[in-house]
Amino acid sequence: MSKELVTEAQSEAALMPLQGLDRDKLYNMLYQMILIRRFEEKAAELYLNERKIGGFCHLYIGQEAVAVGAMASLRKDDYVFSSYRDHGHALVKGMSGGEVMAELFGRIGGCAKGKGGSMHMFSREVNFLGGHGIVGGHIPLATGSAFASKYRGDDRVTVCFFGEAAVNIGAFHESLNMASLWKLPVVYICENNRYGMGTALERAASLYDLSEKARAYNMAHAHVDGQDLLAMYDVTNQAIERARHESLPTFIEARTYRFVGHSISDPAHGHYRTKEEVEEYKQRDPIKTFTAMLIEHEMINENDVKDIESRVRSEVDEAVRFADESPIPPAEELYTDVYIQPL
Amino acid sequence: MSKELVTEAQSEAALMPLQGLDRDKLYNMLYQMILIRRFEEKAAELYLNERKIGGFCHLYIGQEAVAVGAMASLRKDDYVFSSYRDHGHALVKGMSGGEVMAELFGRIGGCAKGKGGSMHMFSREVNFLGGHGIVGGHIPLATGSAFASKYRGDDRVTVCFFGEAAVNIGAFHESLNMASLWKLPVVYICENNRYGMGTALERAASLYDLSEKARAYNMAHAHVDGQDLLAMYDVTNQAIERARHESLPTFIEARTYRFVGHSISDPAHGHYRTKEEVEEYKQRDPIKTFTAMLIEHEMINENDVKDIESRVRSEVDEAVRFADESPIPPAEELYTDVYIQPL
Amino acid sequence: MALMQFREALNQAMSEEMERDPNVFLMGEEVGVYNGAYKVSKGMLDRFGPRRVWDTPITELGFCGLGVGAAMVGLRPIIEMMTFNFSVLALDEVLNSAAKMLYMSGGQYNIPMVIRGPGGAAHMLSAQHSQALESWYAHIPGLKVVQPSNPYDAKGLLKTAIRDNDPVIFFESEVMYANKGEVPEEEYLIPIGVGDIKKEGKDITLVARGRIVNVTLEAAEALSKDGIDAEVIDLRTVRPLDEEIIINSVMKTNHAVVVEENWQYASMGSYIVDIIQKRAFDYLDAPIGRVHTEDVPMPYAHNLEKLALPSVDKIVKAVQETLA
Amino acid sequence: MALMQFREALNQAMSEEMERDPNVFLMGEEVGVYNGAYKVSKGMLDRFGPRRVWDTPITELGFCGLGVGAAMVGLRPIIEMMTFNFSVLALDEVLNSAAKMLYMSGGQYNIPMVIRGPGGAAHMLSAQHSQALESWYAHIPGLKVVQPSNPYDAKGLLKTAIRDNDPVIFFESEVMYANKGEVPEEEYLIPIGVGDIKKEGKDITLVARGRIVNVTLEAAEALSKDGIDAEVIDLRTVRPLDEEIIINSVMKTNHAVVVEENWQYASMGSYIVDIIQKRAFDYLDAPIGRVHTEDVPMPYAHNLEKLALPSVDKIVKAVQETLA
Ligand SMILES: Cc1ncc(C[n+]2csc(CCOP(=O)(O)OP(=O)(O)O)c2C)c(N)n1
Ligand SMILES: Cc1ncc(C[n+]2csc(CCOP(=O)(O)OP(=O)(O)O)c2C)c(N)n1
Ligand SMILES: [Mg+2]
Ligand SMILES: [Mg+2]
Repeated sequence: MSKELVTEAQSEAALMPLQGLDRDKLYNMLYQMILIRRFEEKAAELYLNERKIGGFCHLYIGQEAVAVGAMASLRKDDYVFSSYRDHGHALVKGMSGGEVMAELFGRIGGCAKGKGGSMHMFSREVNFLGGHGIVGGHIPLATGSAFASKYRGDDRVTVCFFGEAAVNIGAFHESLNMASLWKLPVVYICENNRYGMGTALERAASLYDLSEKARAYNMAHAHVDGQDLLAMYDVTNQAIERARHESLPTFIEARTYRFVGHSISDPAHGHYRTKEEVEEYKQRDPIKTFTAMLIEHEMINENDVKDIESRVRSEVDEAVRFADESPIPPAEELYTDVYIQPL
Repeated sequence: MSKELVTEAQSEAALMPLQGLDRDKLYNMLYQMILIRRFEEKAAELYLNERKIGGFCHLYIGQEAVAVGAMASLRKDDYVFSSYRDHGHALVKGMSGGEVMAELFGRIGGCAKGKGGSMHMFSREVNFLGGHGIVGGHIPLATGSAFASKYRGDDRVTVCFFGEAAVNIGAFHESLNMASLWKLPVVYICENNRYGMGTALERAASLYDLSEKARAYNMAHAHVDGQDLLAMYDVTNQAIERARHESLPTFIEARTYRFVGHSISDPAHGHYRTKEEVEEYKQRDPIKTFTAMLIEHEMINENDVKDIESRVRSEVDEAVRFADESPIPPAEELYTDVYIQPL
Repeated sequence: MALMQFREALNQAMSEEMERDPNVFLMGEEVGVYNGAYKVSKGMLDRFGPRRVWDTPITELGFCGLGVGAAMVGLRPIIEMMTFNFSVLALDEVLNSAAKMLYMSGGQYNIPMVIRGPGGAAHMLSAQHSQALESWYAHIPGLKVVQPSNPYDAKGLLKTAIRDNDPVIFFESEVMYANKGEVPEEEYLIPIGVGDIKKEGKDITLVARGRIVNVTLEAAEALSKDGIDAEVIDLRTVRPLDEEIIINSVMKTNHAVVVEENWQYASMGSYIVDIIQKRAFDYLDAPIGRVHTEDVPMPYAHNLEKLALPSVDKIVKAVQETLA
Repeated sequence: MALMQFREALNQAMSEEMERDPNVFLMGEEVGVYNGAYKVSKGMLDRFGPRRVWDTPITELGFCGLGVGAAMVGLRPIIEMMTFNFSVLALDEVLNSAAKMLYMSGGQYNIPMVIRGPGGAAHMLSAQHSQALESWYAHIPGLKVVQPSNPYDAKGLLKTAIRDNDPVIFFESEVMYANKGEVPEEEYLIPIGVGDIKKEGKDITLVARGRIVNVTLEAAEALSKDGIDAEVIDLRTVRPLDEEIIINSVMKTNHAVVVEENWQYASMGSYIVDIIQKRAFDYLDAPIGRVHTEDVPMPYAHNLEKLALPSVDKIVKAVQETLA
């Protein structure tokens, strides 16, 4: 009936150290994780201290390995969808820090000309299809781009990220049924960070092993340690291959944790989770773990890490500079982009 | 993890002939099935030939054993919800043929004063909570009455009937999760008659053993031959007990078949199913099978059957007479019942 | 010219556009094997095959959202709602995805998609199956909303809608599907956003759309017997509203009645009244009249249903009051 | 009198009614452990326990429908929508179950239920999180729709809504939750369906509701410096509309501007215009003006967002045009 996805332990690649990935790839993955971390830290600072960013702003701190691992074998022409917690996915898909930061600032140089904001990053250039604010609302959309790939007979894959709380909503259910029924090339990645705002998974879902949900749709599935970059890479890579070559969907539950509050304005801990719990999870910081592993395998050394940090720092600084220099949208922009063929 | 409901083969009652039910009960069950059958046949006749009934009218012919078996151990104060295919459930829950027929006629003597029609039978008197026309729309409602029982600490049970096509819709998913999470005393009965209009189950659902869907919510479940009245009774009875005494939900897939078209105006067979298939299923007519079984066990004889038929005939005639004599709703009724506290 | 049913005109429009553009496909409940709940897509599965004509599970939110996603990457879905009553389940994807995608993405992702199906009452379908919901859709910037009244308009408008690069909501009517009308053999398109005067007149302007145009034309006929010469405007498009055609007419007739099968509060009809009083205030000799569905859920009983809906009598009465 | 925040007034209203009637309970996302996304229900879980205060999964359709079902059998749910943007997912249960149940059942099952939460824009929340959807709800017969503008009104109206035996949709506003106002110690109720004159005036009638009342009062203040004496009507209730209070005022002032944070097409504001022109046609000296949100999805950028929303400037300008 329902097929378990081959898991990392059994896969050939897994038997090789570091999934058989070369140094450049590994180095780049670390770079991407650190880029996300520092970008988000900067966003928080600019939001809280300088009020250059407004609205709801949901950070990806703590979950970096999920996006980086999942997208490592994606092509530029593959499609990616995310929720409102989308900065990390946008950067990894290939969007520049500048266009993302300028969007946060609400500037014309932002990827959406300042009209979308934190929750709605988009780039047609690199096929990042957003940035969506209604919980679960983008899951049917991702099913749709996968449908288009099947319809056209191209071999593009769609990857769709969402939180564990989205699993309870109708759109998830309806989408997974269609994807399995029609064999669509899509990888659903549920980022189970254990909480939807202040609600713990077990207070909202009647089943905790979320990957098991896929059985109800006869869909391949796996759960994976989302703090382990290479495991994340491996499992997703298999799912992507399955989608690309067999046109079959997969549901992956990535177990992760957000180190910060739900949005920038929310506290990191409170009634719903303790400070101790957060601290404990921080021990398994995906960046620290991966850095240590690469050093241990002598792929990089301390200097490389410093290098990365300084390259990241200039990239983030450059993003901020670009955003700062970008003008606010002119008033006419209010009325453009409502229709592509103006009325 | 997910618990299989004790099935009929293992239950003690099942080891007894006829589930240990006494003659009165069995006789009455047969009576109810025949009542539904004749009532529906009459409705079809009045719709097609006399045009006394209008709108969409969905008959329950072929599925009688599901409603009769499922409700046999329900109490009057238990709650029942149905879809638009609701005449049978309404009658079995205790509504009179007259008030149902008058409703079909759009008369003031109808259960809803002629305002609801075929798809919207209601009776506060016997706790029949409708008759709902949006596929899946009543599943959250039933979850709500079960919630109320839990909230109040009474021991009422809610039974909710819906078609197999409703299993794919979001409302189903969201409801089952809440019912399991909050341990609500509700029995969901999916009447799998293999088609939603002209769409076969396997063309709409990625999993065919629908009872397995319940695993995704960690809910007790069973599938049962819905053409076998006593099996239906047994499985549902266990679920009802579980709900009443342990405040736990159950999902039951009842495999059944409609002998007629989706609604009165639709053909019984066509592109989507063959005449032969329909004829084959008619061989396992639940009324014929159950009659034969009761005769074989010497619970009734041919004369009893004739008796039932003639009692049913007069009950149906009486219903038609009542409906015929009931006036159309006065024009003022247009504006009543919009608000209970008129504006 | 061929005489054909409304449903055939729609079928032709879809089929021609599917021949023309391989990115166009049809998806909805029962559109394929069953040939459509109302036979609008009859024969299309046979003609175009299962790659172009998709039967769906009953998951309006899901398949409507799927359509939006497919449109983001360049397909041109025609999503059939078996009836618009069920479209409410999908409204989030229309409001929050289809209508906003272009704006939220700063102009990057447009949604070339049509959502079509019947709206409004048929015969005794009762409260949940008789709703005319154009006003809700018309409320939303980013959408276009079209509502034809006859086979000719239906075909020309649907073809335009399918070629439109923005999301279009297309309202048909169960009770019009069998209506017949002349449709030319040669290809034609009717622009979105442009109304049509279905009957010229000088005494009063009647504004209507969809099925109600035909009721209004009947009323105009009845009024002409009393010597009242009504002009009947068929809006054809609900959003964007063709204000000019209305205002020009009212400047001539100095009177108006707006007719629609919607509830009265916050409806499209009330918006049309607003536009008229704003732009033609000095031309109005009397308050603008309205005829609409009564402010109640639709009752089942035939006599009550008739009372609930706009009718020739109600229109005639409203006109008489306006002209009194 | 105590000075308290809008959110505290709501909290008091709910708490008092929950003390009074054991059938009242609160359900929604984050209303319990998290104390409410906007802290409206702060302390209520502690006070009433988990039997009366329910945190839900993110399943708006499901828990809203659950509320309707519970109401059918006599409970009195207060369903919190974290924001009304998400209520669109639950609209089917509101439109097709809550609003129609009494009618479809021929008067047997009423739905004593309140659905409440914030609507409208806050600060830079962008297109999907800034929607003012009262017009959609107001369209539906069978619902009552309430929208208070200050803590005093909010408490009195919410208590009435909870005791009402029909479904009530109750619109709050994120940006008003911290607003402070006087609230009496003793119990009071404010009737649904009755508007309130927030400022008397003789030159023009300004009709508003909810947060926009405060913007309108500011505008009236500004206008008074130019010697224009505006009357400001706070509708308090959107449906049923208090027509009398509007008409009486317009008969006095002969001018009106309707202000709302809704898109212009098919909105409640257009309906109010319709009612005024219908009932006070001969009293009007000029077309009725409207101020509304621009016909665009809400942009994120602060400067654009400000341009999209009704503002003091826009109201002043509309008044000046109307009086010109
Ligand atoms: C339909 C809907 N309901 C409620 C919200 C408000 N909301 C935003 S994020 C969120 C929690 C989502 O949690 P999860 O899916 O686990 O994602 P995470 O934030 O943990 O990444 C909620 C309730 C929303 N955006 N959409
Ligand atoms: C949300 C929704 N979509 C579509 C319809 C139209 N419709 C009515 S019944 C039906 C088929 C339902 O099939 P199933 O659930 O299997 O029940 P059955 O009719 O077989 O008893 C459809 C598509 C509807 N009523 N509601
Ligand atoms: Mg989460
Ligand atoms: Mg079925």
